Amino acid sequence: MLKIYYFGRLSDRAGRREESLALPVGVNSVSTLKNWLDTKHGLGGALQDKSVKTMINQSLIHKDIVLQGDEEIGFLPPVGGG
Amino acid sequence: MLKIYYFGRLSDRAGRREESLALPVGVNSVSTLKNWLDTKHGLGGALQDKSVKTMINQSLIHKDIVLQGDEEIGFLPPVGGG
Amino acid sequence: MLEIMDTPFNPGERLNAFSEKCKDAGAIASFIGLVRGQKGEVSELRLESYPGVTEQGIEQAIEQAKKRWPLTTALVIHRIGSMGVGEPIVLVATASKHRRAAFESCDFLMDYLKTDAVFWKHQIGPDGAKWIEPREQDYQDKNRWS
Amino acid sequence: MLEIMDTPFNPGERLNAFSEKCKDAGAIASFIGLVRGQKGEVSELRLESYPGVTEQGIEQAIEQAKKRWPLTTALVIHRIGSMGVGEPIVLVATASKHRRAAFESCDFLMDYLKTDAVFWKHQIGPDGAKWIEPREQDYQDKNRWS
Repeated sequence: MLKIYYFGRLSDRAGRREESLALPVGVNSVSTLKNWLDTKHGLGGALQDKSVKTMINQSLIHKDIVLQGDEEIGFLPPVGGG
Repeated sequence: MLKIYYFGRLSDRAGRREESLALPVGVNSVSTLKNWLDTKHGLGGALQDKSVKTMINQSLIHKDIVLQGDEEIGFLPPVGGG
Repeated sequence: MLEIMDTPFNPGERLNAFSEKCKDAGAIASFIGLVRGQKGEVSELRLESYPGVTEQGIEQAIEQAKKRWPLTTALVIHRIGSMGVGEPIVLVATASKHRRAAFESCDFLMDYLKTDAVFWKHQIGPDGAKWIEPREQDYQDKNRWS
Repeated sequence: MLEIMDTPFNPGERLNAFSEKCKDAGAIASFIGLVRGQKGEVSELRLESYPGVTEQGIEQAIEQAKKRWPLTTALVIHRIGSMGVGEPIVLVATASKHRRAAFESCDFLMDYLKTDAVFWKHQIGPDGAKWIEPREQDYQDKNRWS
């Protein structure tokens, strides 16, 4: 199962903070997963926004990556604390 | 009466932290007072050192000044706290 | 030293405990961030983290600070969860023999926390809720160190 | 706010009290100076002031800081008299809406205190007593602001 986390404003957009799902048919990479989630939750391209970073198993990725189906995936809009 | 304060290392040198005295005969200015105190306490020119500042009635002076005989005089070696 | 907590903390007590541990340092710089906002404008701030990722990032920033300045030690305490106006969000404290090193490393860690630390801020007021992201000034402050 | 005292003070409690008064500031920078010294090398530090003159000078520095940065308020607590190793000598705290202003004004006030504040430091150790004057680095730090 994929474990997906939506942080910050993305959780408002997706209507959830997390979800678990099996790799959908036709989805084999981060880019195809983003498109699939965009359609499923009606995200209006929010995951494609340049400011949104993707983490696979808690590491930032800088290019598209093939998915096995058991990853933890985090979608991170701009961060900031303090 | 003059009220004289010796601060920091000058108090070690003068063997006192303060003293009161009437304007000595022949002393009518800060410069003549410094010479007089130097002789009296054997200060070895400590008051003449460039790093020592003089305050008259709690204000720094930048040139020689005539004394009336009722001033508060402070001799201040380099300061620093914190 | 890092602590991320979802309950209020007492900055003065924490700073005293920190001082106790680094008495040979001499110089302790610190920063306290409070939830800001005129009463009525902001009623609540909610901070979210990515457990694991957030801690790792801050620990790395502390290590960077220790490489860059001669620090005895450094402390970051950061709130998550729900906070009211005036409550402490963050305490950063750095200890060194040198005053400059303490000030600069504290400043550096705050710049990291403002722009790169993995938190999201949700501000709730009478007009609804909004997500707060770093200002341009925060990114500029941070670029001073690169 | 300025306090010069010849008895120990609790920096954390003082900082908490200060924070309480400036909740709308958001950013509080502070600095704590402790009597430094390996045990055995320094046994006591004595600080002397020029009552009246010392206070006036620090008050003026606080006023300068307030003109230069948008501060909500500023606090200086400075010890005089006899102190042991590890005891707090000084606490400076500055509060602002802006993090940069808080850090810089705290730094500025510490530089003033180190080189221009009217104090004399007598350090007593096993080899006797000596008067401590500012280091060249302290004067350089101070010149950053002029």
